[in-house]
Amino acid sequence: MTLEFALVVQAFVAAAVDAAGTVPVASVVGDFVEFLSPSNLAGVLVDGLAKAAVFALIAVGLTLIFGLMGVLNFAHGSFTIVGAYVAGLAMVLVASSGDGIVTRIALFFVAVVVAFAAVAALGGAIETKLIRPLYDRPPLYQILLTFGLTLVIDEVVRMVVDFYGLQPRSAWQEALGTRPDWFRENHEFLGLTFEGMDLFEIFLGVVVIGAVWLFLTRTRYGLFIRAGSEDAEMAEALGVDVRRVFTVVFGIGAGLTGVAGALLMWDPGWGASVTVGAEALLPAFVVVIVGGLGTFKGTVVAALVVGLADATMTWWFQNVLVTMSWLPEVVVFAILVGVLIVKPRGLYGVQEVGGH
Amino acid sequence: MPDDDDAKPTESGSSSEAVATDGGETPPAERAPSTTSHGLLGGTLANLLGGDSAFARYARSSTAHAVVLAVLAVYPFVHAFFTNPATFNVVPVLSGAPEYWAETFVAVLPRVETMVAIFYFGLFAASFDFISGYTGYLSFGHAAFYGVGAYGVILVANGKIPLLGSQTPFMVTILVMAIAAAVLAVLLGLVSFRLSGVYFAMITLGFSQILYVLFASWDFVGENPRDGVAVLSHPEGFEIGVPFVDALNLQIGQLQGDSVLYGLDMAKLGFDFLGFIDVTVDLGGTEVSYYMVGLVAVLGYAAMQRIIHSPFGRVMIAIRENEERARAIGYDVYKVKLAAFAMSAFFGAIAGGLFAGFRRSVSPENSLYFLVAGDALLAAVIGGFGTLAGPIFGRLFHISIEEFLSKSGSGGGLLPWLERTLGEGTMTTETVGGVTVGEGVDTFLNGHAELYVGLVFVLFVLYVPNGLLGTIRVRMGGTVAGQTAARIKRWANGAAPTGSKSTGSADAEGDDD
Amino acid sequence: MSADDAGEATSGGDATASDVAESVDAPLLEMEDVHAYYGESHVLEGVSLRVDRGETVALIGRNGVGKTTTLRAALQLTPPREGAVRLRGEDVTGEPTHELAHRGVGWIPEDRRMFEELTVAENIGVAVKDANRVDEKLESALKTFPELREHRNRKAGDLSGGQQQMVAIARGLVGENDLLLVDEPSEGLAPQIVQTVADALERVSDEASLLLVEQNFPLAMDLADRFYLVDNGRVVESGSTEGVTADDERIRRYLA
Amino acid sequence: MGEELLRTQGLEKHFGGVTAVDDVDYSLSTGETVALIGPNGAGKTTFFNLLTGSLSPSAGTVEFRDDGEWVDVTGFDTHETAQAGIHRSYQVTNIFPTSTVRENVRVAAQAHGSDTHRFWRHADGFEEYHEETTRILDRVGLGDLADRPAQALSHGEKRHLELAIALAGDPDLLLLDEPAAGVSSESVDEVVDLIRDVAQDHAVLLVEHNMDVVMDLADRITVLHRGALIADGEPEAVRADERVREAYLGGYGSDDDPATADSPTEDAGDGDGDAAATDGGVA
Repeated sequence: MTLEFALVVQAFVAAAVDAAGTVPVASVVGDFVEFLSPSNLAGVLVDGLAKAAVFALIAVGLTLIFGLMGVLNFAHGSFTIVGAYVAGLAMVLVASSGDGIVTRIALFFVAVVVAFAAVAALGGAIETKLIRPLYDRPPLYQILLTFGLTLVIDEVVRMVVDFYGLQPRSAWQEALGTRPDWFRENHEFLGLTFEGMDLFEIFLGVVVIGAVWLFLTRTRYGLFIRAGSEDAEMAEALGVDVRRVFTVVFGIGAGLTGVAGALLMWDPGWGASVTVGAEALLPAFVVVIVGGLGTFKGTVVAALVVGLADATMTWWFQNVLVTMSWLPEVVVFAILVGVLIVKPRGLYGVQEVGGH
Repeated sequence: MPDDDDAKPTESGSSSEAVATDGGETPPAERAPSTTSHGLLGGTLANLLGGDSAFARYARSSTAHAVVLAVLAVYPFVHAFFTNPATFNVVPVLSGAPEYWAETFVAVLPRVETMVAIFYFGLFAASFDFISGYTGYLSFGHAAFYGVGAYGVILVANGKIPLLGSQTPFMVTILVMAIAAAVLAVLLGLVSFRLSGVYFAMITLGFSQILYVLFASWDFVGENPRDGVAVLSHPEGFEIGVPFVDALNLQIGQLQGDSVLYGLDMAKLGFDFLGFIDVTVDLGGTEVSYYMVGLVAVLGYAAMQRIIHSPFGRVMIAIRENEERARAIGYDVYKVKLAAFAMSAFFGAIAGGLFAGFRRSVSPENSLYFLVAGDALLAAVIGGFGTLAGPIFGRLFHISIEEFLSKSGSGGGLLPWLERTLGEGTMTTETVGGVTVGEGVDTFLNGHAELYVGLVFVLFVLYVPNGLLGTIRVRMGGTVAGQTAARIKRWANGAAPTGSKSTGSADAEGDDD
Repeated sequence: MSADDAGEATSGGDATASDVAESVDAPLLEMEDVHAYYGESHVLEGVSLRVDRGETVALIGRNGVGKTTTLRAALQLTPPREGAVRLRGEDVTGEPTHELAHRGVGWIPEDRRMFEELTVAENIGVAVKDANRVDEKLESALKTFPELREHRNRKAGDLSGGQQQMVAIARGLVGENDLLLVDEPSEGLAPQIVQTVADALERVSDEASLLLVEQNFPLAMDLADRFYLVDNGRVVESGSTEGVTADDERIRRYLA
Repeated sequence: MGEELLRTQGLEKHFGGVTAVDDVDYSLSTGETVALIGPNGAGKTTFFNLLTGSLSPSAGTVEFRDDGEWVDVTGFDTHETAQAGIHRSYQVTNIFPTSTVRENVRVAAQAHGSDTHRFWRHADGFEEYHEETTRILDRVGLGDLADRPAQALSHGEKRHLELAIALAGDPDLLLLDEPAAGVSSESVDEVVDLIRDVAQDHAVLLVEHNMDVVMDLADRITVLHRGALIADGEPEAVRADERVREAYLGGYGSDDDPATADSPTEDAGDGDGDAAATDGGVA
């Protein structure tokens, strides 16, 4: 845990140094005091946790898949948008304007289940039909294949969306419109103000990541997955049908990002749109690599690091260093580069990863 | 052996051939070329190509390249010829309306302007293959170098770079930017080459995305950096050729390229009686760009090809094949990788410079974004990873599919062709669910070329893992140029088609395609 | 030995007394003229052997002669290119490995192959085939190896080599296996620990047949009823371990 | 027997708590063919890796006589020890698979010239490497297969190529790690003949399990057991050594083994020095 702290501190120092060049020192101190005020810190914290929740939801599937079968799934971003559209479609079809917040949230969870199931089925089919023949080849081919699938899936989604005229604007407003009003409003707790959507994202992130963690640690199938990730051959020799576990994990991993997609559909910062695929994929890659490919714990920690750093930088560059408001976008990749320089295998990475 | 191999830049090694010949497997017939079976012209050619002189070897090994270059040299004329209805008025062989045939060729043949894009991006894809395909280190952030070249050209033209005024000759700018990219590659490589595999790919991706965000947001670049930046203070086209020598410089550009009217008037030269060979060549801006951009791309390719075959290039291949052993036999692989990365970045930046010089604008999305490197990867895999020329053909293939399947501007493609060919009646016919044929066609073809490119790509990964050129190589048993050379030699010498294995392979050692 | 296992494992000693319906006379494991390769490297050049019910059979020979590969070939982890592997008379060549595991073949591999991030209990749990009996099986394993009890919730990677070997054997035991393929159980262990492992194997051999690869010659002779001496991918000697010592000329030639 | 070529002093290597190589003083002279033997996990491959620099020792030094001068090569990287004249072959065939057999050896020969940085002239234009390659390929009997891709060779032929690559650049010392590994019983004699031939003009240190091969080739046998050097001398004498027999046949039931008595529990890490060495090779 010390290292990521060091990194965050490093980022702060860098920011401070940058700031010193452009703004008078006294004002920086003032800004820093402002930043440290409880309301600000809490706001940044919640913002960061919400971002972390989204990153973690997308990245966890990626890391599960890599941990078990050593496949870096480039199509993960495309799975996310399939989830976003499927959930959006479900919401648009079922929700009516009169529904209250409770009904809407309940319906949303139905949509989450639908998105999970649909994307998991897609993932499972892709694993058995397309990726399985490639396990004997160098890992590059699996990367290439999933990269190609991204083009195909994105374009199919575009065709469907075009054909049904779903998307007049860049983000699908109708789907976004099924979001309860409470989510777009600010709410006060204990004298601090939070946006509803942030809280919901944190809630869903905790629930889903917690559920995955319980599945992995408390169920028999989860045990097989963890055993297979460490030594697939040994697990096979103990009677675990590792090939089937591969399919299941690919399905679950894809399904989880489908859930993330459902959440993104309601987040105006993302929205249901084809371009979200690449936008979601990149931070997810960063999170997975920073955490150490294939480690669940590393991924969750890295999501927190990246999410919080992103939120912190966003605050600084939006409130103080307005001339460099673009810098937060760099932070994500700067963390990637920084961690890889210090720890070439990521925060929790081990020497050898991959199941076979 | 009698020849010395320094006399000519021989592509097929004389010594390897010497070894094979000394190996005693060469049939005696090879020494005495027989002309009987080839006729007079064939006999002369056979004598020229069949021998063991440095020239003959060079000619043999360069045949494949020469053929490709020849096709490229005449392509604008071929394109003009086949897409002109007048052509089919005078060719009675084809039935049907001349317009129909011309339109069909418009739909099928890539436009000349498209070919320009294939040249510069093909060079970029080749530079990506140079590092990724030959050392095995996937440079997923290669777009950074393309972007440095592209942004460099535009920024210099806009007078944003100190010491390089907006009137700096294009050739100088592009060279400076290539060197800058090479330096950048060394800096990034110092860190990145401590990693391997996925981690290397990701850290280079990280670096390039940082550049992407920087250039997409930095207002130094231009007024609206996210949308990109265009040439503002350099109204004339960029010139390719010899700097400061007007006569040897030609402007390139989509709209403002030089046009060349070249008339060969024999009478003026005092050869009245040769009037029948008077020709007039009229090249528009696009055609001039085609030749000039093509020239730089071909030179860049040739240079990389040369490096691949040098002792240095062989070490790159050794690293790809088995880095541990390469180190164990005494190579400082870290340095070799750094140098190779720098060279690759150098050519990548030249490609980016050509791109910006031709388009006269650049945006973060089309130069620095990671999917630009993804496109290079696509081209490399389709064309053949680790074949250098393959990625160029891969890009041609990719863009041809894309053009054929999308309704773009003045060009052809399947959609307009179908619309014209099927006619209004068919297009408005309703099919299942009240959807007309036209709507159906539109849904599947209009602007969805990426789908088909993706499908083709997936099929390549699954079933043609060596790519186009790689597969041909496997079929031929060696590099295309090398095998072509071997076949010519066998033909010239009238040897049996099966030939002597050792000779063929020795020739094959020489060359990539 | 835990009572509940007795019914499923071929109960001790005498194989011919078995009441199992399937091919009574067929040996438990039979390998016939098995050829196996790693890539192009021809490692097994026609290995034939059999293990009967209740037996402990040792494979001995120098490093690199193909003993481990013989076990891997039996498990189909390195599928034979030629020859046949039969389990209770039934040809299982080319079957997936997990299928063999479900037919009662266990593997206690070289280097122990712990799931290092998993706890001892989880390591053992993976090997239990009946999901409803995980706790019960774990309990019986801990009874057999009491020294593991206090470590049951520790990560297996943090255990000592000897303890890991116990876990590996326990994994073989809880799988209700009739046959255990045991690879170099004493390797890398101090002599006192070797004795403990030997005792454990002795206990296990009451419940299952063992095919044992062991470099420690006296240990191998001690545990096994019969032996096969392997050299260059072939069986060169075989027989009862009765009265065989390291001074035996045929043994000396291949071992020392 | 020539002059001293390589010496180690107090060489040690620990992996976690496991001592893979334990205080080894060792010396080897030109003209010698020495076999390094020992049971599994004795630390043989680790010892090799320390000599070539793929591992750096926890303690001790390795010195090598290069052109008559003693050079301390401790901590050298593998490419530096290779340049100094220590070449090795690998237990698991470790070649350049899709390159031709000729190129496999040629690129190794090129490593010992000064032309690697030349990126403009064609690699085949450097006559000296070709001549050396041809000489070596003829010597190992691969001359006729020179233009095949290396991966198309049979396993036995690959073992020959493995040696050919190590021979390129004319090393002073050849370290051969199980040169007969995986070679079918019929072809072992060929490998033995080849090594005997090579040993005429190179100092050779080989790890080998096949005792027929060892007895056939070695002038001297060194025995490692649990990382320590327990015997070193004439083959017959070593073979008769009681400690060696003990090491090979196992100390089961006897607690008098001095090398092990003081290590009551093995560490969780890995008792197998060879395996650990492979893992650590990346570092």
